[in-house]
Amino acid sequence: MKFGILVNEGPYNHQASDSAYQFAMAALEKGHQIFRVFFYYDGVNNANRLQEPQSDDRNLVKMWSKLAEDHGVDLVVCVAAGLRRGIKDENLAPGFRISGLGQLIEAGIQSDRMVAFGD
Amino acid sequence: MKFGILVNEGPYNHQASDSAYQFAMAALEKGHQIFRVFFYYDGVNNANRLQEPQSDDRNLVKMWSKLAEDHGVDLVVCVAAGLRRGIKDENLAPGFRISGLGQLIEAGIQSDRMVAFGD
Amino acid sequence: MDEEMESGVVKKFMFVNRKAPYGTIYALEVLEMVLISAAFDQDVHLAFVDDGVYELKKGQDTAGIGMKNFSNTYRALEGYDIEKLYVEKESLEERGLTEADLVVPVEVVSRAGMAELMDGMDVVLSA
Amino acid sequence: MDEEMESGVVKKFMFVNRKAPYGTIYALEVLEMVLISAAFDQDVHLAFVDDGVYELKKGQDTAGIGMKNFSNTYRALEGYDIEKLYVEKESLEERGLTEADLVVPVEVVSRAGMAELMDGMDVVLSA
Amino acid sequence: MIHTVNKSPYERNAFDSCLKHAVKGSAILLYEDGVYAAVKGCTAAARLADAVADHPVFVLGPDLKARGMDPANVVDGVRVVDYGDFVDLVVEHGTVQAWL
Amino acid sequence: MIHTVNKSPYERNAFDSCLKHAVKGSAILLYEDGVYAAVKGCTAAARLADAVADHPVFVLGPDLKARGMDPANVVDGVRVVDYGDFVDLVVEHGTVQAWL
Repeated sequence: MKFGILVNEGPYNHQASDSAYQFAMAALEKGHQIFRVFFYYDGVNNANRLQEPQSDDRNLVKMWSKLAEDHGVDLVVCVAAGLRRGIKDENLAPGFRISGLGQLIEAGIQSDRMVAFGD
Repeated sequence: MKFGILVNEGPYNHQASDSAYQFAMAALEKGHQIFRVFFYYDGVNNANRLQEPQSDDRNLVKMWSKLAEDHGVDLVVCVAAGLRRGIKDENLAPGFRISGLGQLIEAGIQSDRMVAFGD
Repeated sequence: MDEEMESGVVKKFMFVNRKAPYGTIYALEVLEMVLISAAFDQDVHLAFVDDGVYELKKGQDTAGIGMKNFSNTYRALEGYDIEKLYVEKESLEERGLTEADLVVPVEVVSRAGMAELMDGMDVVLSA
Repeated sequence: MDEEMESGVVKKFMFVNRKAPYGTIYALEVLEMVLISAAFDQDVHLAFVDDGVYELKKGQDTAGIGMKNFSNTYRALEGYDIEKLYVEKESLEERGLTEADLVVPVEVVSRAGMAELMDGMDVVLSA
Repeated sequence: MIHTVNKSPYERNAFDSCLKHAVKGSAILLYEDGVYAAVKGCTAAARLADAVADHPVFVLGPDLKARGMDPANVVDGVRVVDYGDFVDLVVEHGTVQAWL
Repeated sequence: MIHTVNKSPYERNAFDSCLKHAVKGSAILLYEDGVYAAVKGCTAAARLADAVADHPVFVLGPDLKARGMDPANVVDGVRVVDYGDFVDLVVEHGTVQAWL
């Protein structure tokens, strides 16, 4: 089955990004496809490559980047929400791309299921 | 009177930064002193100089920078919270400085009043 | 065959608004989602429940808080052929509001009716 | 004259915990604040009310969610001479918890007692 | 002491928790989404009306107006203030407890 | 349809709003801070117990354990699941409505 995932909050401050990541991994392990992960609202902050958590903590930005690398998952950051919050090409982590909000609607149309994680 | 201000949330997603700014301006207009504005939790995102809101919207990062420039207000971003969220010298807006959480406790001690804005 | 069918899949989308405006950005950014969805010829529904009904309150004036007033945008939705706006009766009543307080014509539905509507959707996006 | 007086002003600080752990970061980052405050020789109080009482629940095991378990840090507070931990009785009861469920010794106070404590503070920081 | 509440009384428990913990005589200021509790006719207003007997209660006018709420239509005894008054209230009432 | 609730039933209105809007037979999954509602003996558990009669109700085990809550001590009829089951539930129950 094809899943679309929406992430509404940034890393660390809320568990949303963690839960979305765990869900995505579980879906892939079950042989499902992730059509796209879309980052909206403060969720765009998941793509900030400058983040550097404490060494004994998880590194959510790197976890998402690795998910894209290992499984070819399409990680899309909303351009308008990103501009508003200062997420641009110059601080974008590997594996993420910046595009329009239409990519979220498209994910809703093309995926069999849309699952949203937020505050 | 000396005020300390704590900002717990990033710009745009929550009104906290707007309210803190309006409060700070009103305090200055009344002749009070702002000992320090401390940015903690997602509040560190107020210092991201890459943010670029729509042209008809307010620009909160610039508003804070201007507050620092015009009134010499000390804007401090928590180093640990900032690292976790990718706010560092390389993307720090003018007028902000990065320092330790002790600066918040010091503001609590030195200020006559501490006022917190958050979610 | 109508235009929507020609362009492919048509799903029932519902954007659920449960948050008050200005205190957080969700109401505004959901509205941006809704506007974009108009380009995809989907069957778009907007639901206003809980504090989401406050988004439609008439007479918003944001000059004093330095933020952009986006409440007029709800009136522009009709121009995008987005006309299915549902407001929950119980949510209005709890907040002392009536249909006459709202900036746009809407369909006021009971909580039970809203629940049935939600249950019939293909994609539900909320904030 | 004791050490605290020598170092200057001593204020009554209260860190009010009202949020559950892990769902949001507030509990963890408040704790980081509290640890730093120990270096300033202030009169530090921690209050646990509403969902904040969940922060102290015994037996937390975060292996399954990939997050760091910080609940043991509350036990380290004593080593920093932070010993004034107040937990609201009514908040525990509503959540089906008792003092025996908590990772550290605390003083359980009534809601009215908590209100009085709060009212006597110089600086209140909450999340 | 002055307590501030910035959240809707319907969405969060901050408003009710504040009312339960504010000792008699301490001030309460509603702002941001907290202002909805001050509007006459909503179900939360009854709880605020009870609080007016024991507390000076204030609501931030700019936040009311932003949300389309008429400052003339607030619960009896609640005073509508601006940001400058917010500053004065903090000066006057001492320690601020923000119910975030 | 499957409804998801990730907020504490004490802090937010999401849990109660979900219960009011979930039609009979639709599934409910509690995760993140939403899991507290599933723990026996808390005041929210009574409302969940009523819901069990009309809905398949699930709670995410990893979130319970993280919070020190015993998966064996959940409201009768509530099933404890893991992330893989969460995926299966979404496959099985169709549209997801997240009560954020």
